[in-house]
Amino acid sequence: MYSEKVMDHFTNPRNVGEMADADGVGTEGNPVCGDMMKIFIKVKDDKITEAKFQTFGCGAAIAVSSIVTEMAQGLTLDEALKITKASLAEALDGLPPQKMHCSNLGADALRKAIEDYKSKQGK
Amino acid sequence: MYSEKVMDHFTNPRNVGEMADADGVGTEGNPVCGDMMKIFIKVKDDKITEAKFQTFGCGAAIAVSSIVTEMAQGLTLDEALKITKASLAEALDGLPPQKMHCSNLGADALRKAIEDYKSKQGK
Amino acid sequence: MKKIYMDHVATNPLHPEVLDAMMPYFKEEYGNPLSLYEAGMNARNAIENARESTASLIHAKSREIIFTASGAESNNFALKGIAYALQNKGKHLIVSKMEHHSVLNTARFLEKQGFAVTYLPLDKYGLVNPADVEKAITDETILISIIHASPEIGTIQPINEIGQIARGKGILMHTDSVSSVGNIPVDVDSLNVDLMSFAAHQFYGPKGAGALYIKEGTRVVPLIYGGIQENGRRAGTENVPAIVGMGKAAELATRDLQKRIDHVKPFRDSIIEHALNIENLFLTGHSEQRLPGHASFIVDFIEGEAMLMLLAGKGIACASGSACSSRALKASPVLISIGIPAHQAQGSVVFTIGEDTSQEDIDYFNETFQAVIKRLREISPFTKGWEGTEDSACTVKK
Amino acid sequence: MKKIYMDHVATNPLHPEVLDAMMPYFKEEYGNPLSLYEAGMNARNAIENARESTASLIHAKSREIIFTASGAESNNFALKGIAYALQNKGKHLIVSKMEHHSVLNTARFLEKQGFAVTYLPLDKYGLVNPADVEKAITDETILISIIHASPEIGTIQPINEIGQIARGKGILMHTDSVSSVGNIPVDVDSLNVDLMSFAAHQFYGPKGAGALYIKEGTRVVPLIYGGIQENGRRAGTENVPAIVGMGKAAELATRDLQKRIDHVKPFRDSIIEHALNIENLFLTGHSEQRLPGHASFIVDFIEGEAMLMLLAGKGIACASGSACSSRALKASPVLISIGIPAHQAQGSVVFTIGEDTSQEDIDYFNETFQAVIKRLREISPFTKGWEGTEDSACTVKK
Ligand SMILES: Cc1ncc(COP(=O)(O)O)c(C=O)c1O
Ligand SMILES: Cc1ncc(COP(=O)(O)O)c(C=O)c1O
Repeated sequence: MYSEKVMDHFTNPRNVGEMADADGVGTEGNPVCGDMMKIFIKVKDDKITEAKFQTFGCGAAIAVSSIVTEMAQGLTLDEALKITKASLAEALDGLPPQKMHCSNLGADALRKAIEDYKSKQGK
Repeated sequence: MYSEKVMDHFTNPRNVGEMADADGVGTEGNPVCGDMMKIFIKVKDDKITEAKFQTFGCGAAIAVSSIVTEMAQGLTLDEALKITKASLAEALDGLPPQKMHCSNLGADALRKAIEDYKSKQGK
Repeated sequence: MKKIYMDHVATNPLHPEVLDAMMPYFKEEYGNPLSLYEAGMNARNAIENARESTASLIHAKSREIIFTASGAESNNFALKGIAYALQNKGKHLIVSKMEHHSVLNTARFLEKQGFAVTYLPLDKYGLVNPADVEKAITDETILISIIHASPEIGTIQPINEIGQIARGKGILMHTDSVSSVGNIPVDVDSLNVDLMSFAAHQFYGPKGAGALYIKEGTRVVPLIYGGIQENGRRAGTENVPAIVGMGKAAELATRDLQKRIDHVKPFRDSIIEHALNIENLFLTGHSEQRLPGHASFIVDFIEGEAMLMLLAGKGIACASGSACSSRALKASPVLISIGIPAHQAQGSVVFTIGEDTSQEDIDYFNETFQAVIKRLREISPFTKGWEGTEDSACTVKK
Repeated sequence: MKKIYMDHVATNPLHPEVLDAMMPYFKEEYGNPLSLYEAGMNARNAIENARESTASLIHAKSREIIFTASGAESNNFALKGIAYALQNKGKHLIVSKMEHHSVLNTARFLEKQGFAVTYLPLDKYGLVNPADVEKAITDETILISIIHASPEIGTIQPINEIGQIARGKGILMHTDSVSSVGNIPVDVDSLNVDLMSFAAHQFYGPKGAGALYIKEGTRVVPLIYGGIQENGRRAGTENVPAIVGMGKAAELATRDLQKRIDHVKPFRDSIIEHALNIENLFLTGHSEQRLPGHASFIVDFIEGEAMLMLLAGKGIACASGSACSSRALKASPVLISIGIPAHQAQGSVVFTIGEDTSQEDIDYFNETFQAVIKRLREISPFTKGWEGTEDSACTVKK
């Protein structure tokens, strides 16, 4: 059902955990619906230097969280905002159709984390 | 489905054929219904000395015809009239339920042959 | 004793390659195809491969194939599924008098639920006249269901023409192709049908596996509700080995179809030619438009079940449409519908051959059939005519 | 890698003796059971022997058993068969909120056809209250259908009590015993039921074989119309190997039932005992009135499909009632009906064991389950409570 890449990111998720001193935090989803994703970022010079996540959700949700944090690191905020559901699915070598939309909250959570950072900066 | 006895009488029917000089002939059934039986008897001193048959019908009908002619030979007319569907089925070690009534015309055909003989005798 | 199976239209032996393909799914691969673990996923892939092969056999798309457990289920599903889906559009169905019981009795059930059904007549060869179909159509008509080929008399209907009429009027068309798929080339598009029933055991696949072709975009109400198997259209834990077997059988049938036809057709012709030399015997059904492995006759003055039994005693397995050979004790309605009087219908006998049939079998059969007829005619009170036969309706004596 | 199958409630491996019993019917004995020749008659005898064994397993008479192709078919047959047979008497049915989709969705279909259906509530253990059944009965009620045991939470319903109420009021009672027959003692008489569905693949028999028990004298309208197979109540060329397999599986289940229960029950208890040592985890269903091989839990703060996938990675096959693990993307309605909030229902996980399960398997499982929970909780944003969880209804995002 899942690609090897999904299985890899699900069984060995990168960047797991809380970030006490995050510059931005974004939460998307709701456990009532089966998935909730929390993304923490550190930002320096408009670039994401570090990203971590905590996720409640299915295998796809965890893999998406893992890859979005991996992809975000090193990007400028503007570049990071261009990450989409589609680009995450592509980076994972595809997601099953029913997972495409319901567990693929990574881009939204990242966007919220960036917005959180920006609002804290008063930008 | 059929007992060995039925199969024996069906595959090796006794007393097959027309009897040109019969003392009595009885016909029962209708090819429209799938079975027609014609029984010929010779009678001497109120006893059936010979019985033959011609039958259009299924395996059961042919076996019943065969056994009824065999059983009738040597009986008095009164004894022969006591042959019933049940006694024929019993003599054949049983008949399948659906054949019990629809292809078991032997007793009726024999009765008609006896009646024919009697009416010819003016009795 | 020699054993010659000549009842291929009823059911068929399993092809050894089909059984081989099924075996792993009886053993290692027992997981639930809906599940997320490995054994389940293997089963699911196997089902989808089988769907692909099954679709190919009738030139359909694989998502147009719903697996069922039998031809009868497919027929019930098609008729009820369309009737309930379209009951607000209209409540009239058209079928023919050649339909299998699984269509006829479903039609009768629907009549009890308030639907109207027209039963189209047959000509003496068993053919439905497309003009009759056209005339029967009303504003209320939602489905036309005509059998593709008769298992009793072998006649193949002009489904493409009838389908064209249906399509022209925007009416859905179903065909019961249980006795044709795997035996003659079948293409859902050139037949112009929206639904088609067929069954694996008719082409050396397993019993317990059937399919309904449903043209993309056609809405049907499920017959068997439940889980989301078969895309929510037919519930029940999938019979994985049977489905895999159907797929394999379809693959073999696609590959070997012409070879199989070329194998049985000359044998069928030999049977017919030899039989027609016998007096007071005639072919039932159409002489050209018929299944390639199908020979069916009326033998006057003797009865079908007796023929069956004597032939069985000689190792030959076959069928009959006589009243006594049916458990319902009624002569085949198809024989009556093509105008054969009831007393003659009693002499019905049907021989259907397959890829296992040999020239030697046919030679033995031709000889034996003649001998059996001779023997039963010696016992029969009729020899030259049906003298004394009342032409009355016969009610079954109980 | 170790492979431990813990999804026995979904489907089961075929018992090798069952496969052995089936094999001849794939090979030599392919004849049509309705036919008069030898191969057909052997098949017919085999079917009747299987009917006898299948009847014995539930203490029924063999003529009360109709073979079908699945549990889902049996459920559809029971509900529609009684509804159409008794529609002139009344148009009200009673079911519970624990029913399998094959009952629930059939009930919904019948609602569209003008029937009324009452869906009885469950208590927190999943039990139906017989007093609720009594209250729901009206003059129009024609059928009560309550599942025997839940495949999701293992709870066994008080069918005998409910059956007694039904009988007292002269109302027919059906039970879906698909997950109980072969796993616990089942006796149609002491359960006071008139109809009962069950399936062979639940007790090491083949997929593609189910049965409906219909108490003598009960009139049902067929679901699959056609020929006179199954006494005219279920048409289609019989799936002889599957039926033979069901008979053999029933024979083994009758013989081994107590042994099987004694085998799985201590394992189940060990799973439950070990699991309950884990924090924020609780058992779903009843602790006593439950299937002997069934352990089901809610694990807080993590999601079911993720558990399934990680366990599958460790060779353990199991199930979940979470939204993400179902293709419908909805949390199990049964979990919701027993009062579990939707976010907790996401942490559902179900383990069902069988005669192939060993002590070693259980030890490995207990360890692995704990490790998997620990791992997923490390990833979860929740640790001590459901802070921030909106208690809103969740619509599937498309
Ligand atoms: C309680 C219950 N009813 C019905 C069914 C459907 O049975 P089947 O999958 O054989 O159609 C199942 C599925 O296993 C079940 O657990
Ligand atoms: C034309 C036709 N339709 C339907 C059926 C029923 O198919 P099954 O026996 O697979 O249910 C048959 C039986 O072989 C058939 O010949």
